[in-house]
Amino acid sequence: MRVAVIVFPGSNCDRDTQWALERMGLQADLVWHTAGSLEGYSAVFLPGGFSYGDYLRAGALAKFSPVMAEVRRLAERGYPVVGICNGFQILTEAGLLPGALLANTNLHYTCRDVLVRVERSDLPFTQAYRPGQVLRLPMAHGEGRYYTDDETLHRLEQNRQVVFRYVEHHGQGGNPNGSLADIAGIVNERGNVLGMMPHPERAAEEVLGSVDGEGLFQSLKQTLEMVV
Amino acid sequence: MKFHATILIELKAGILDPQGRAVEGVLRGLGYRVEAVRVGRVLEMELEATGEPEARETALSIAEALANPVMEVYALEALRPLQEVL
Amino acid sequence: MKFHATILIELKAGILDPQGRAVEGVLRGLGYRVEAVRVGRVLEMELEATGEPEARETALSIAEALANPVMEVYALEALRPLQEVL
Amino acid sequence: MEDTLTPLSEQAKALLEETGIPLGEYQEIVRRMGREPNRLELYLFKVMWSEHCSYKNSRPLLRMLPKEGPAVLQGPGENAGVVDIGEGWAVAFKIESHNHPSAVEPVQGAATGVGGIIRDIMAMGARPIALLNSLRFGKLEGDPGQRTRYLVGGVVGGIAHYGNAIGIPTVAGEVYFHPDYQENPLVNAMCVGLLKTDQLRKSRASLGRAVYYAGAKTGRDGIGGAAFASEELSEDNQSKRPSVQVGDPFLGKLLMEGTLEAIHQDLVEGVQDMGAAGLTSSLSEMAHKSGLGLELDLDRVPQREAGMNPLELMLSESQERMVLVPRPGKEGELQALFAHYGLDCVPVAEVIAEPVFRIKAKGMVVAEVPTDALAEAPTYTREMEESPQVQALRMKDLSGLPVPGDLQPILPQLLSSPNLCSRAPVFERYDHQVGTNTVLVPGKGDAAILRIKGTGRAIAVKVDANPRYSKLHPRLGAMHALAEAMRNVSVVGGQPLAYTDGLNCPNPETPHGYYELSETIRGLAEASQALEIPVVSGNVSLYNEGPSYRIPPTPMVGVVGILEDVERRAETGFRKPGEFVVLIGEPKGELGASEYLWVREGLEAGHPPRLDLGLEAKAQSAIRELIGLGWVRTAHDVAEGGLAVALAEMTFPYGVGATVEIREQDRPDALLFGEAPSRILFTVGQTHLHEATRLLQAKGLPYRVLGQTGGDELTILLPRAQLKWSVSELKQTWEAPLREVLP
Ligand SMILES: Nc1ncnc2c1ncn2[C@@H]1O[C@H](COP(=O)(O)OP(=O)(O)O)[C@@H](O)[C@H]1O
Ligand SMILES: [Mg+2]
Repeated sequence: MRVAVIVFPGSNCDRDTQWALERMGLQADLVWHTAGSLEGYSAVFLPGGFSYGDYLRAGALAKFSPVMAEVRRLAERGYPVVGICNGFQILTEAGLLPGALLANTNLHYTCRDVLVRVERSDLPFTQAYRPGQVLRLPMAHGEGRYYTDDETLHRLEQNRQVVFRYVEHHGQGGNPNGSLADIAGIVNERGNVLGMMPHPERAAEEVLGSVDGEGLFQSLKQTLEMVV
Repeated sequence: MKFHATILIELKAGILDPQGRAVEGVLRGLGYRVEAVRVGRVLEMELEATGEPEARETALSIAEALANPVMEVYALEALRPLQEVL
Repeated sequence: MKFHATILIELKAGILDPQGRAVEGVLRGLGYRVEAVRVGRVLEMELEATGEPEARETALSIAEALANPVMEVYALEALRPLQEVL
Repeated sequence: MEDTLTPLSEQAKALLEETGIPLGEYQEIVRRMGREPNRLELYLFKVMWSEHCSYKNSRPLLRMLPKEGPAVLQGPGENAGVVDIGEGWAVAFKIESHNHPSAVEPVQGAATGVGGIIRDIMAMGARPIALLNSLRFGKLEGDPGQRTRYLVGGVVGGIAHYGNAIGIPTVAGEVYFHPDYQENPLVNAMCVGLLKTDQLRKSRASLGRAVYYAGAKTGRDGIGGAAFASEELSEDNQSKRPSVQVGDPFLGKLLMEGTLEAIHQDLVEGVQDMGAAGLTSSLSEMAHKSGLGLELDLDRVPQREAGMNPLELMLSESQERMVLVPRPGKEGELQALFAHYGLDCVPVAEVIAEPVFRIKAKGMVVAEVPTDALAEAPTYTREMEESPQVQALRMKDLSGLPVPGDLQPILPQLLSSPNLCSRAPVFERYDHQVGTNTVLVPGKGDAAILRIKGTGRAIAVKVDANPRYSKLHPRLGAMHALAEAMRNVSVVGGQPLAYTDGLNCPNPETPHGYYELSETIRGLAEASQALEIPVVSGNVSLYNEGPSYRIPPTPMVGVVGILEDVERRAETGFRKPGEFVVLIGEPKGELGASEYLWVREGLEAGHPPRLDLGLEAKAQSAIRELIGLGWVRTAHDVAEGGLAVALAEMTFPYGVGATVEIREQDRPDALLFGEAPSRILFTVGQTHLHEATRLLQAKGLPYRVLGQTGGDELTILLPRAQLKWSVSELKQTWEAPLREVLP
């Protein structure tokens, strides 16, 4: 089972994501954004970072990368596709996920821990979590304010497409960026394309202070093992 | 033939523009009587085209490619032929 | 009397524009024949003034206040009286 | 001044006017060249003989610093120092100043400062894994506060803009507010890189090699920056200000990946960044270090703007450029690699036997200078004298200082002072975790800890300097800076290996300025000897002075240490109740030069705390041992604000309080808020308390078991007072001030 970690010019969490996947025993390859084919890969990660410097708008220029056609193809065929932070921004810019990510209401890049509640534990990326489990994950972004129109939001809620929501817990946490309906992560209708702003790969090792993110990689592993 | 195009990309009305708010706050602090301040992007570029119609078409398709329909609108603010200084 | 002002703030010529450079690269990759792409800010606002001259003066002094003199230049792109929809 | 020996040609007189080169240096140039230089050649000398590139005032003094040590693989002289950290790994690190550019344009000034130091680390063959910064600003209060806030926002924003985007975590730093920096803020950036010892590269090229230019095109950016960096930022040379250099972290990231890949694939034998004085210093220094010459063809230099003349091309400080020397036969692969990243990579020069730096344009030789003439600027040792005002301030008798009746409100007051309050609003704007190596994030420990993937090891890093101590006693201040930076590394469990120093000082051409510079370096040298730590890199930023202002000597010391077992480490916060709180050292501090004196009395005076380097070394080795034995998981040094502030800081991370008793009979403000070095607070559980104290006795270290952790209050019992604060209230007071500056 090989997982592709797409490297856009300016991606900078590509190695971190690869490291987290490999610690799970998954083979993860870094794939340059000009790749014409993702044949042989059973899942795709769009890592965090600043693709094209996040110039113009986070993810705005990366959506034109050649590899995106392949990412779209795999998504349509039901393969797991995960976008973390900048990856989430790219997925929305490319129309693989609804909505958009706007500048944080505090108007600047913010790097700290946030608390998110797992709203769906029945997905290929979340089955290792308990329903309603609250995770402590690092956030690190300047454009993470999820926005979409009312109908789409209504649909998202109806289909239970909100996977992670910012929550307050014992006076800690809360919505860090003005995100609509406290949305931290969503999935497409089919349930195979996930986008999230917080960084699970930064919380997947005891030595880094939290293992709350490990569940995502565990879940993916279980999923991939099942399909094989 | 060369043309100079000016493209504006701005947030849709009704979408919160914290940057606009911040600027408005600063300006009011300085005593200006302003409201509804919005901050967007302007792109200036030179493009090659056979003539005005093609240039307009190109500029508009560039604007469309760069703007995000979910929350942005775009406009071709200006388009003028470029007389190169030789 | 209310006016609507559109202000452009752009980098001085000769000052490196990383955004413009990146956008240009991508557009060319998409087959557009563009050059000298520059990205700046556009500000839209409504302001109160006794008349056109005062409005213009206010808008220009706002532009001056917001632009960074070390690297940016500004221009009052448009100014028009506002007929409020009541 | 008229010179009688060699009458100057009219043209030469005009050029001296224009370049501002002193007559004496001009005559030396003529002597070395055997003829009068042309305009371009004279400008090459101007930038290469500037303080920034030549160290003409500091080099003789820097010789005092010890540079050898068992771990040192590369000392001063290259783009960065390199030390061995075991298991085949090494770290490269260096600090660099960007003070003047940041004063002119805070965002881009700070951003390009970060970009510049990153390329110095890359040039050694290392992958940058951590950034640190040391910032100095003026007053936050009152009208001056306006500009200070603007500068803080811009500088912090610029560091975040570059570091976050290029994907190198900013893991530690320091911010200090002091009126003397009002007109002249300091922005120093430090970078640490990781390399396999066999990937170490230097700025070298062998005979006949083609020299390649890689990265961004050359524009008219920051023309004259290096020379500018070494000039007083006074009104009359506003005109001399260079056109602002803009950093492009996106291109910087691609250039970094390309360069590191070229090194890992062994495509290049030599690497050099293009920093200050761009093509001029990078190429001429590389030729000089190689003991050879170099012929540069300007027509081949990638250019961003049309019609740039040779002078502009040679002085341009466009960012994101590197010099690479391919191994023979690898040229094609190298160019293909950079093409993959969409970057220019073209041959611009050739290494020649004749030891000259020859520049051609349009097929003609436009400049030709002996490389050693350029590289070896004349050095100066100058008159020195301590400023009588400083002397008077230091001598000031503080014995008459009133003893405050009510001590209760003083702790919150100190905790909300700009220099002691929480730095979270600053470091929350930096990505401090990208790379997934940051074990101890900012705010968690006195130093940052980064694990080395694939090993059980980690490094600890911190940069420090106390301008108050240095202002009142330059030599002692420098000793404190090194001691404290090392102490911060030791209290997280790190064994200090080596340091880098950023010397920010006023004009060395004045007796006071030269005194402060030489005393600062003398202090560093003394402390380095006693604490047995070598310097491996650094930077000098002089002339931080103008008609109406002058900074205190500010030696920013960046220390790198090693933890052989990342699991044996300590952090600042009390982690659980029921642990014993132990102080290494005595609960006695001095009020001279203290933050307490400044906050309470608005006084900056008195003698800074005495420093016993022998005691310092013992205290540090003791805490490292206790952590290494696994007995201690919480440790914190007692610095500005004294014992009470240090204790409060330990309650904040986990909200765990403590009750301690101080039995000493001394003025209570000195006990609680007085400052003294070599003091470390730690906690230990019942099981190891006795062993721990026995270890301290065995080392002959003074210590006190002060009390125990627990509850949600901080309680301090004094002979004649009982003080109690709610931890959460103290924490709010402590978090508020900078949050308001950086919302
Ligand atoms: N204060 C100092 N202490 C020790 N070494 C120094 C100091 N200042 C400069 N150096 C060393 O001198 C060399 C040249 O310094 P510098 O010109 O700043 O390097 P670069 O041009 O790569 O920035 C470097 O190796 C640097 O580490
Ligand atoms: Mg260098």
